[in-house]
Amino acid sequence: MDLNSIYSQLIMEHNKSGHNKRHLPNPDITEKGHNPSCGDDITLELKLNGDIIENASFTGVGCAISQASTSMMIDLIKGITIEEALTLVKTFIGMIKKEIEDEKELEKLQDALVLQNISNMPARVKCAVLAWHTLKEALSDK
Amino acid sequence: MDLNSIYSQLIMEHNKSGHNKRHLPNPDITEKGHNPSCGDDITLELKLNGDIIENASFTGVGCAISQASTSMMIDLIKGITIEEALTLVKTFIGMIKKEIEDEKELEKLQDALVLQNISNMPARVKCAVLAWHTLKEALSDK
Amino acid sequence: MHKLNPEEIRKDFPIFKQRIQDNRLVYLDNGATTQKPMQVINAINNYNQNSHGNPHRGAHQLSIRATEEYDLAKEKVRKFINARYIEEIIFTRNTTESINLIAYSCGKKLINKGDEIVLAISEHHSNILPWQRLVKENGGILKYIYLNEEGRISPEEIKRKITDRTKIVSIAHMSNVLGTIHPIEEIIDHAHKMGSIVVIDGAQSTPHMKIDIQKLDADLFVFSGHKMLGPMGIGVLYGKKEILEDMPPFLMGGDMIEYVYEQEATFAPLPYKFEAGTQNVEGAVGLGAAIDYLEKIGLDRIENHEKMLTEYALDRMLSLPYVSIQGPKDLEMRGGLISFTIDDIHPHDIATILDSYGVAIRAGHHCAQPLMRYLDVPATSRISFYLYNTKEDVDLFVEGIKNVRKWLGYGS
Amino acid sequence: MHKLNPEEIRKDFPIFKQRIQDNRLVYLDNGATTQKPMQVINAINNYNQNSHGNPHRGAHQLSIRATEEYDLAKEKVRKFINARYIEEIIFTRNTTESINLIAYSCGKKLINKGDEIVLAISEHHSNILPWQRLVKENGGILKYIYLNEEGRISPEEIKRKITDRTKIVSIAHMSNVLGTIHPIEEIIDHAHKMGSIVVIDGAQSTPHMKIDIQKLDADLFVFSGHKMLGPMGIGVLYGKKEILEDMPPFLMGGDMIEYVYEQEATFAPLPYKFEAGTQNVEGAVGLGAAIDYLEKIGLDRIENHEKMLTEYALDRMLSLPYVSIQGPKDLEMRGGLISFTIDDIHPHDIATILDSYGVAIRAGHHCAQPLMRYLDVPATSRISFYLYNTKEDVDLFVEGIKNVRKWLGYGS
Ligand SMILES: Cc1ncc(COP(=O)(O)O)c(C=O)c1O
Ligand SMILES: Cc1ncc(COP(=O)(O)O)c(C=O)c1O
Repeated sequence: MDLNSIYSQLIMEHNKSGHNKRHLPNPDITEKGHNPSCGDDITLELKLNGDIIENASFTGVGCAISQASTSMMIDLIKGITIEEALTLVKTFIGMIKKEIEDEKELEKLQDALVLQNISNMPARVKCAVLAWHTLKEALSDK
Repeated sequence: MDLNSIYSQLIMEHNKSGHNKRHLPNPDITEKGHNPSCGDDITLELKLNGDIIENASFTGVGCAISQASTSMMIDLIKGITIEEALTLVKTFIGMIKKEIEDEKELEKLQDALVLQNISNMPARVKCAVLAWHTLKEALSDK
Repeated sequence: MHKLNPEEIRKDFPIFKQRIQDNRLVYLDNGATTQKPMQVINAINNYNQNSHGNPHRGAHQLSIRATEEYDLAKEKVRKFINARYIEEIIFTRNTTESINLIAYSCGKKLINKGDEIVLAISEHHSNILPWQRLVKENGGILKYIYLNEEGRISPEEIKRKITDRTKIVSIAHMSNVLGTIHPIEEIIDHAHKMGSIVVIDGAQSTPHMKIDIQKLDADLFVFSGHKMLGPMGIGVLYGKKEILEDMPPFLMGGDMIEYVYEQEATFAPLPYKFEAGTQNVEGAVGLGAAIDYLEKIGLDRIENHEKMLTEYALDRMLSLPYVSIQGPKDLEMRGGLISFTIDDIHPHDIATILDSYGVAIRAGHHCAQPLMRYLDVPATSRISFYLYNTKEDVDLFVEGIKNVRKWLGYGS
Repeated sequence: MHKLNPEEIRKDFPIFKQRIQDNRLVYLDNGATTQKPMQVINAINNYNQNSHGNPHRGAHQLSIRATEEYDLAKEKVRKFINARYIEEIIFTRNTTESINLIAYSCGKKLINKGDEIVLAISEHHSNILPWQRLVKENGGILKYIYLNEEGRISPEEIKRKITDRTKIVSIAHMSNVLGTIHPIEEIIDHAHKMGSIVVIDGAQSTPHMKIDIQKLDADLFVFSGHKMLGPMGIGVLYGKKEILEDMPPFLMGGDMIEYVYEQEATFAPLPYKFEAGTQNVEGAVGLGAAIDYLEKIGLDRIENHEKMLTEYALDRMLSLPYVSIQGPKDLEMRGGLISFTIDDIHPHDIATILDSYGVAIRAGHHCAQPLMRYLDVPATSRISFYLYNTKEDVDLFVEGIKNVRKWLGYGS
């Protein structure tokens, strides 16, 4: 495995910057996600406006991959509809499972595209998908 | 393993003759012995006169080795004292366990000496010693 | 379908290189355990030499490889019995542990006072004792399906014993004493109509015939690796997903948990819930290689080969006036395993004397004392075939029987 | 006592022939599972190729040889831990199963409403969950011995927690997270005075130091083969004869019985009572060979070697300002296993990055969530040594840590 393809500049930036790591005032949705085998533990907060995700943030602990993946996801979903967000979740998980390989479709994932190679590291897949599963859970009854 | 040393003429004779295989009238002691893993199942009957074993017999089912060993033992113990019988039990079991190798001592076992080689057949040791353990049990509280 | 060539197959099995007191090794104790081809031995070696780590626990190469090997073996088992989902395959230590797990876990949920559990009288002790304990603890009732004179289960007996009071039916697919293949499709069908779940002990069938678990529709199905060319220490529990999900865990410990607090814990999803502690990865790898080997030869060809040997052996044995066969004498619904007795001669003497001719058979109660009592025999001798046995093996066995008679002073 | 030569020893272990992305394999995950020398691999092969049969069941050569090999392996285990009788050694599948057996069987007899069971907060999940279930079912109370700031158990805490209400104390000899060697002699002594029996989880200690079970006077003692150069799928339960004799069986089935009737059964004597179904003979043989290997090298030399490596590693690690050690920082009463954290970096990232340099370590909760919560860390990284590790391994590991920092954008 090529470390460069995983621990890329982008991941490092997201991991360290923490620009999405904070509490929202009066979030509409708060959803916890955890990964018992790793100890990764995040909480997503979402502010909705109709079916638009107006704002989003997260708190919690985890490895660089789960933290960066969460932060990247939040960058992506701010300002889009719930439906669009759920489609992104599908695309991301499809990418990790190697079920979606269409580059055009994957491009929509923007920064998160760098996590594509995580599928070669089975022990770390769970870290990458945690935030996305949590988001799906959060939006599932909306 | 040399079959001749186990399935000897003597064993065959004892196995087939059945001269000790019958019920005694009014036995003083009746003791069951069984070998769950083989299904061997014998009942010893003893007639005592003071501390002399006046008569003995057995009934039950089992392989040629257990049947012959039982019959040989009965030939040996008829007419001797309980103490002498218990000494023979020790000698026999000592022989099978290869703990007693003194020929003079072993000779006391007469016919039963042919069972010496059974110690090379671990799966059949239990067959050979069944009657002797049962006798010990029968006499233990006398 | 062309026949398999057992002499070619034997070359894969190093055990047959040896001679037993200058005799060919005639191994007819396959019902107890089977031998391993080089392909299985090499797979275990390869794992040990190149890929060993603790699976599911580490983020390093060896741990990842061990996890992959373990999961691959599971996928092979899934395909082998055509289970729907990989989570339906639990690795255990052997058939015995699989049934203990079921009796503990499923029994705990399903059996209350007065509920009935139905077994056949021909069950192996491993499919009797766990249920005896369960009914003793939970107040259930243990009932037995009896066999007819041919060693078969009749449709009437099925209906008589499996009723709407029945909660669990647990029955061997093939008897390890009589060789009878029980009518499990009918039993499963009737039991399901009565609202009972069905456990099938596939220890003797799985190695010798194609199992399609979805077609059979058994709720739970168990077998052992060591009876199908695989290693000891690895067994399988298959269960329908919805049934396994409902069952509480059996062994508790590492790797089967989600969260553990001082006073309580939550459990991991299937299949991990049932796999506590470090699993036997090399056992799983060996079993996977055994499945590859069996599938390369073809289960249907193996079954046919054993049928041919059984027919030949029954024929030769029945021609000896002092031999009696226990169980079905015809080939219909029976596997390649024959129990027999010889007039005036105890099974243990038969086994010992045959052994001196290099012929390995089994003698005793075959872990089925209730059946022996039902048949009213203290013990039987048993031969059981596998893909590496030949007609020559049968001939040497029959020669051996004649010698047994001579040794014990009877004419042949 | 002359030192052992790990570079010579490594030649016996085929796994070290490989390179991980062109790096030397630095295997520091011995607490999870250990690698096998050729001597163990060959012993398993020999058994499989020459002596495989179902033990205790047949009267033929292969069955007899398998029985002999199995019994010989048991005798090796008996001598290895200096147990008094061979019947005191029960083969299980692993430590986890051994503890489940004890909790089920011994617990059933000993624990009634209000009775206390005492564990340490540092226990492995396998030594927690079986007891949680037991107290839930039998109404007992589960208490924990806490550790002081150095990760040690104080004499006061022993007296506080183990009282005359205590019926069972179950505790690891050596912590698999902190490396602490617990004062089990004192614990056993005090517990016996209070009338409690003591179970020792020797999974982490037995591979690395000489165990004299009679001197220790533990009532029950358990460990796994795969952590001491042996195969997976084989574990040991030692118990004092009089205690084992009193315990009801756990797994039920073939070979552990005396008489079986339709509705009840009687059980075989020790050790068979606890060994249901076909046992893992090849696993036992492999464990026997592992013991031979360890004894040839000498447990005292292995312990010394690991002490040296631990001292060297602690020294180098403590010199890095961003590294924190969990557990004892001095060498007193600790084994060759070190848990640590690195400022700002999650253990999983450490493990993944080290792996790319060929350094295999473990990261996570180490199956000890209650301890992690007690220490208030979500996870740690862990290195653990064995006889084949070298100072070079430690150097490569420390180099690796520096690289981890660099990769994640921190100065070193
Ligand atoms: C202290 C301790 N106890 C128990 C276990 C469980 O051992 P196993 O997984 O072999 O059952 C381990 C290892 O994982 C351990 O380190
Ligand atoms: C029908 C049947 N069930 C169960 C078993 C027990 O299998 P194991 O000893 O592998 O647990 C056997 C074999 O011994 C068997 O033949």
